[in-house]
Amino acid sequence: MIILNALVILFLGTGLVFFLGGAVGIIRMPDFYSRLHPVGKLDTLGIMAMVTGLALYNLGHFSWETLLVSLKMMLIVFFVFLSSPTATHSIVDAGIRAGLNPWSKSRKD
Amino acid sequence: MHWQIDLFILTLVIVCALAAINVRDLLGAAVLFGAYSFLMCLLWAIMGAVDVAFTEASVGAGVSTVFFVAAVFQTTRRSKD
Amino acid sequence: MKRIGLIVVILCGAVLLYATRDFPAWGDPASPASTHVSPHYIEHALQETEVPNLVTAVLADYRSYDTMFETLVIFGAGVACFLLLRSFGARRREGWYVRHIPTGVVIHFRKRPRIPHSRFFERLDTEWVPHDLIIMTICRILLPFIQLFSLYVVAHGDFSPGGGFQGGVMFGASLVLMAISFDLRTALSRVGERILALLAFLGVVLYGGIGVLCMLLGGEFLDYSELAKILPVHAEEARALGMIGVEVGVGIAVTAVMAVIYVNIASAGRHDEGL
Amino acid sequence: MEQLLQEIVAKYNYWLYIILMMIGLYAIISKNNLIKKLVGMNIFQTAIILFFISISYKEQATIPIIRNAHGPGHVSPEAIQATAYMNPLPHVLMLTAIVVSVATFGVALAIAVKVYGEYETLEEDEIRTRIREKIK
Amino acid sequence: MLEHIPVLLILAPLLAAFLVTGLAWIQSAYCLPLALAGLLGSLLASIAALHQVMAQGALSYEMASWPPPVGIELRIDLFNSLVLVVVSAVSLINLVASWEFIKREFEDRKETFLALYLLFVTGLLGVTATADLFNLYVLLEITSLSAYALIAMGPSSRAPLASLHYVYLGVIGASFYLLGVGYLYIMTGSLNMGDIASLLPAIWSSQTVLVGFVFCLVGVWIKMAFFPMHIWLPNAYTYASMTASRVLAPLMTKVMVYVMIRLMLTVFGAQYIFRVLDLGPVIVWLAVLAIVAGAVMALVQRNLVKMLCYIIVSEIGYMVGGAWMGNQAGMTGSILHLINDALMTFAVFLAAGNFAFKLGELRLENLRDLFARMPLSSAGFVLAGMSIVGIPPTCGFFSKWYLISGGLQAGQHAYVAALLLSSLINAILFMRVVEYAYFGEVRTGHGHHGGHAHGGEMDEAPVAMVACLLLVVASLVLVGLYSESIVSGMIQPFLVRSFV
Amino acid sequence: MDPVVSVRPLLAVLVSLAVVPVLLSSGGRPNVREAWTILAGLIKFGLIVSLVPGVLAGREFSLTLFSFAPGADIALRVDGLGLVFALVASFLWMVTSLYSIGYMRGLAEHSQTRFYCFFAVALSSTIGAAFAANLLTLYLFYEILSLSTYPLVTHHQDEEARKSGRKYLAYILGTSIGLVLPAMILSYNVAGTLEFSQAGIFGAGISPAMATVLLLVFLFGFAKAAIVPLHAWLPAAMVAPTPVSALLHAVAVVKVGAFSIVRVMTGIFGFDLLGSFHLGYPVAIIASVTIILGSLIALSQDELKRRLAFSTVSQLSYIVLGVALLTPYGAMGGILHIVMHALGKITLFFCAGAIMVATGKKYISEMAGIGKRMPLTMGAFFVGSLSIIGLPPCGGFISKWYLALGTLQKQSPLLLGVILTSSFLNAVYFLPIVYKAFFHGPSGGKGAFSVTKEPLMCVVPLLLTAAGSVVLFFWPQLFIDLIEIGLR
Amino acid sequence: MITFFLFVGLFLCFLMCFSLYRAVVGPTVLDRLVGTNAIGSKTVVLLLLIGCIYQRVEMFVDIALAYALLNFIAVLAASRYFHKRRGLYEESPFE
Repeated sequence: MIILNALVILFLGTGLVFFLGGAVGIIRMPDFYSRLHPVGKLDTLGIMAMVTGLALYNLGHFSWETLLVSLKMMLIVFFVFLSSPTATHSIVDAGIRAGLNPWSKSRKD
Repeated sequence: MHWQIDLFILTLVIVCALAAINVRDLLGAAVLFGAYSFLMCLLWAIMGAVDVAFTEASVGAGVSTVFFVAAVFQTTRRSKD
Repeated sequence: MKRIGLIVVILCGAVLLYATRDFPAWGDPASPASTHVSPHYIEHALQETEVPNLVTAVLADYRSYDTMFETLVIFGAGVACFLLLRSFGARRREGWYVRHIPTGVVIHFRKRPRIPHSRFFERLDTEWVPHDLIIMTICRILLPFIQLFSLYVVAHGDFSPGGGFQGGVMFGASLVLMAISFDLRTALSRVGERILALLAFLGVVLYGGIGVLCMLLGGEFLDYSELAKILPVHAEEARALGMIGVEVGVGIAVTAVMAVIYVNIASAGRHDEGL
Repeated sequence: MEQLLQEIVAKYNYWLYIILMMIGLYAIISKNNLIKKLVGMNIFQTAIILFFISISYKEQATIPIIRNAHGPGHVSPEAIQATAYMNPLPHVLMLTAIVVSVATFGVALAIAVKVYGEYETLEEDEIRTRIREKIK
Repeated sequence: MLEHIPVLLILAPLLAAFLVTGLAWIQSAYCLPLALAGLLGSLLASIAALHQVMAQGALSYEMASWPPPVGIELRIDLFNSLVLVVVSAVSLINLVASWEFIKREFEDRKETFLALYLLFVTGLLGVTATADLFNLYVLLEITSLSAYALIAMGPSSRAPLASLHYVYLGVIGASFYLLGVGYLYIMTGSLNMGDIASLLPAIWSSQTVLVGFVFCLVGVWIKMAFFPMHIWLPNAYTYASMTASRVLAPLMTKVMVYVMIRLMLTVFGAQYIFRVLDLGPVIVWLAVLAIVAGAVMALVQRNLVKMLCYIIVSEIGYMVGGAWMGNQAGMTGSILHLINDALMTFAVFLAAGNFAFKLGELRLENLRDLFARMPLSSAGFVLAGMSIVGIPPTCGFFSKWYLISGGLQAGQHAYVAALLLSSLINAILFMRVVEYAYFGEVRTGHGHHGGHAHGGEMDEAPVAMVACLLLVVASLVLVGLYSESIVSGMIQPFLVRSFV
Repeated sequence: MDPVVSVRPLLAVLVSLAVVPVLLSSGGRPNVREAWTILAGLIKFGLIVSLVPGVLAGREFSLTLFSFAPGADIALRVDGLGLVFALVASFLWMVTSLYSIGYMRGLAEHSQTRFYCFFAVALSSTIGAAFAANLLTLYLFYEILSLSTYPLVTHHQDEEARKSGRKYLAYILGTSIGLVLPAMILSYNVAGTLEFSQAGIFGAGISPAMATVLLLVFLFGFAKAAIVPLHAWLPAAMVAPTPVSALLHAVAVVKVGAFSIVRVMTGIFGFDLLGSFHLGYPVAIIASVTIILGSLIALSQDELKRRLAFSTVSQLSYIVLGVALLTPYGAMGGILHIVMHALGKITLFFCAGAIMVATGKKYISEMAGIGKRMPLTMGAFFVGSLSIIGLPPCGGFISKWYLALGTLQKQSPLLLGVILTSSFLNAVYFLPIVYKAFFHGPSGGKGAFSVTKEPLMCVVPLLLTAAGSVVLFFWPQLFIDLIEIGLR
Repeated sequence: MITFFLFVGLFLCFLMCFSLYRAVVGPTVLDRLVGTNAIGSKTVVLLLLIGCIYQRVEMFVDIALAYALLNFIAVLAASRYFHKRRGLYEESPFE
């Protein structure tokens, strides 16, 4: 049980770190394209880690029902893995179509 | 029990609401309106109203914002206030 | 206007704050709201309806009459959007745009072109309509999942959060997603306007029909326990079944109406390629 | 002061809903843009929903779905305590209210699209000048 | 089937609305008969309900057979059975009268329009019949939603904007009402009107109840266009399609007045309102303001329909003032005027619709020589106008009698003065129209024998329109002459418990 | 008084209303239309005459049509006073119909069908007002009369007519809605009934101040009686065709106003109450002021119809004055004056109309010498003048005699003086017209009259009424009996 | 463990502030979109966390799943807007 809890805490911690990175990135990055990096990648990863952690925690009182719930959680991860990059892709596409130029060091905003 | 999260989210909701009505771009308002609805959904969930949260989730993420964007698409993004 | 607004708002706020002083504290289990009628729902709903989700039980049984009109509101919104925006007249157009899908080249014709009906060409209304393989593929993968899940939400509404409305909105959202990822015309060619209207009609008629059926069987309007007379179950289960039937009706209607509203707003009623 | 503070803490949900509602109301009344007003309208409605949901909340209670209703070890109907579950009634009411607000929102957007088709703008003052011009 | 009458009268138009949408795609020729059948069914059911109520007291219908505080109850007593009959009759007659309009204005979408119209009527009937505060809200929203769309479909280019303004205020109104219901719920835990009424006396002193009441009231006021909140009404009804404004103008505001009186008498009780709160004088002054302002604004209008709309605003003031007079005569007058005003407004809008059918826009200048062209419609218009002015034996006089009587009994002389002033202004308004319509310059000078040979050939509106108008006008006189039986047979027995 | 339920009063009211659709449908055929009008007039008069023996025998015909509130039904009741008024009005309607044919055809007026229809409606409501059993019914018919005469006043449809119509309605409707209606409701709230009764309805439940206010409000509220500050509509309404002025502004409209005041004073307040609160005298003073002022203004008018109008203003207040004396003779004189003045004044109006038709002249100054061309008309004019002045052998003498007796009974020399002064003024403004008409030649060459023939349809009625005026001097007994029954 | 979840939740809420900052401040609509997207992804996790706090996670997982499925529709719609409507004027909030 303790091991499981420790694992859960580890996962959640990892997820939080990812999210923190994402949050910092979204604040600090200079332009929209670069901000998409933390959102697109780190948040997805964060979701994966945290949901996995919670799924593990849920398995603590093992039964078919909890297993089902944990499976659903993993399904969430799966869908987020599908949808989040798509969303990111479409935003980037939109940025390009809209005529937003990427940031470069030479040009100061 | 978890009034901390509740209060936190409420504050965010208010900020979001203020931003949504003050932003000078209707598409931005639409997007912020989406964020507002996410936060609202969280709020319902925290207060134990799961069905309401579910409704808000499906409506806010699924259709409401999209209607908004579609309407903005058919009209204009410009807003003087 | 700004000043009037501010005055009104401050006045209203002051009145509301004034009234709040008499409220029972937040979350007080002994408040009148928690002790007068609601205990009946909490303590008897499972017994009387065999539905563990109290919200569904109250929504679809104790206050089913409300819910019928809630569906009607949605239905009315669909009808209203159709009535308001739908325009059957053809738009004046400047030339025809056709895209050759494999190359992505858009061809502009002055007069109406004669193009063989094939899946390599696609009619466009504006100069450029995104044709994004990634998005289309992902959506093609996700759509069945969303639809399946929404059916699950409708059906499982008795036991977990969800129900007809939520499921219906999700299904409707899946249609919207289809319209966004391809384009509106494609989506409409799959699920046409007529079908949507028929679905909306079917949904509300299912709800109303169950109610009337109960009435014909000798009970009050929407008294599902009367369904036990024609179903091989006892009265409580009949209530649960009635609720599911009703929820399905709500789901169908909501699905159709959400799609109708989106389609009409996104194309301003012209039903072209839309957003 | 102490008492006031306690009162504020005990009912902060109610206070904050008022703020939210006032934001919405202000937007409806004062904003110049027709769609902005709609946003305000939605905020206004959610504020009321928040109020109702706050009513339904109970300390030490869980979500209004009966635990272990079926299957092995299921709870006996007599054992269900009213205090153990949140009040489901406001949730039901608010489900309806949300539906109503979505429907109204949809219709209002449709009307706004029509208005735009008529005047090519969504700003009230501009529309007013257009109308005046048209009359002249 | 007799015990199902309360629900049948709501279901009839509802099912008709469903079937109309279904049929619209298959065989649109059946839509109108179906809609008419639905409305007729509802009319018959409401007459049956009225009959039953008069014979055996209030009907109660427990929806889904759950007893009232748990489930939803429909309750039909003397008061709302009367309103139900009026609502269903007006909507039926209007549909008959306006079909030509619908055909003209909504060629390819008339079935949809019909469905929305039926939904609107369903909502109104439901609002009137229900005994559950929240259910009332839901039905109110159905009504409003369909009203928004009906208004926005108007032929005028300003219709959508007017409708959108109505949306904003309507939503504020409905939300305020809902908020008030929430405040009552938080204090009592119930939504059933009767149940709340029995729980309230214990907490009369609570500020929350007071504020809840005020918010319910303000919400209803916004919906009924009580004076400072009336800004949506004139534009909305003027630019709406005539079919819509013909049914909206007489019914929407009146049903909201019904809701107000229902809240006052059934939910909160006259005791609370007039003894505990004593808000009466303040609100009567507001009503005075409404009456005067409505009348004065009507005076400056050059558009016939807009003028009528401001008259409605002023009439709302009559009813609110009468209801808040705090005595039986005032309340009787208010209720009687509710019925009468619905009929009067309906008649006058029917006539205006007939004019609009032939003339298009109804600016006062366009009305020249109308009498020669449309003698029957004009005659109907004049009679309806007489009723609004309050000339006996039309019904307007008799409700004014009670209102003034109530005002005098309560010592509200300002109200009486305002009422008389507005009657005079109404007289001026209608006389102005009559002058335009009947007594324009004689174009051909002297030398003509015979009656109405001037100003062109007779060009009357379609038969159905004129027949409906004449029917309603006849009912104005009949209701006026039989108002004693309405008052002593229905209104006073209903009020007898409230004003001891 | 034994009450008898009878539909005859209702029929008498409805006859002229029932003829309206017939008139409408015969719009294109003037002969048919006018035949119907006269037929209806005959039937109406016959019905009313048929009520006379019953009333003289002490019966009271009554009929309740609709009940509204206890004591305020819509009901008809025939008593002496009402019958007197109804007799006069219905008789004169017939005569006027005859006259209208001559007048309207003579001037080729437009919209004649409308004219006849509203005329019939107006007569219905006049009879209704005469037979009203209570104040509510009276008010009902009073209002219908106001509205139905509006189209008659505005008949010419030119700017002046519309203006006059506006003025007419503003005065009449304004006062009836603004003053009578609240006063009536207040009375009902105080007394609980509006049924006319000789003892009054208030009993002890009213304070002197309130009674005073109510009486004044009623007095001015029935603006058709043209009490002085509210008389301006009457001269303005003279733009109407002459038959309208004749019947409505000498008989129906103004007399309904005066009659309503009589009813209120006799039936609502009752002489006892008025006497005990000393309310008769102020009313008499107000009436006196109107009498004198009306006569004085009449003196200065050059247009014949306007002079007649102001004369009417003045004469109407005789009725009020008579009743306000609160003495049997005074009341008798006042009510008798309804009859006498009606016959006299209608003769005068007919004459004015006949002159208008024959010569197109409207102004007195143009009428010098006209008596030689139109001897019959001007002879009738002379008789009418005598009646108004109150000289024998004309009916006016009888009523003024009673009035004078009333003032003596009241021991009020001032009021007697008022009556005498006014009679003198009447003489001053009428007799010169007659004198000039017969004894002056047309002034200058341009005043030559183009038409010499007096239209038959105009002359016959005016001779009839003039003769009636003379007849009433010799046989006034029927009316005196009826009024005595009515006042008992 | 519940307390831990509570704090994790609070921390997530705290992180949400950053995303909200981006959503509120912009400067372009696309930035707002990014911020909203980030809020959405955190919401999914928070929903599950709340479920765990209530110890009824099986009731919340459906909501989270629905969220995960629907979250990107709005984003797709908004970016689709830019595909078809050119122009992207920058504006600063709160003026």
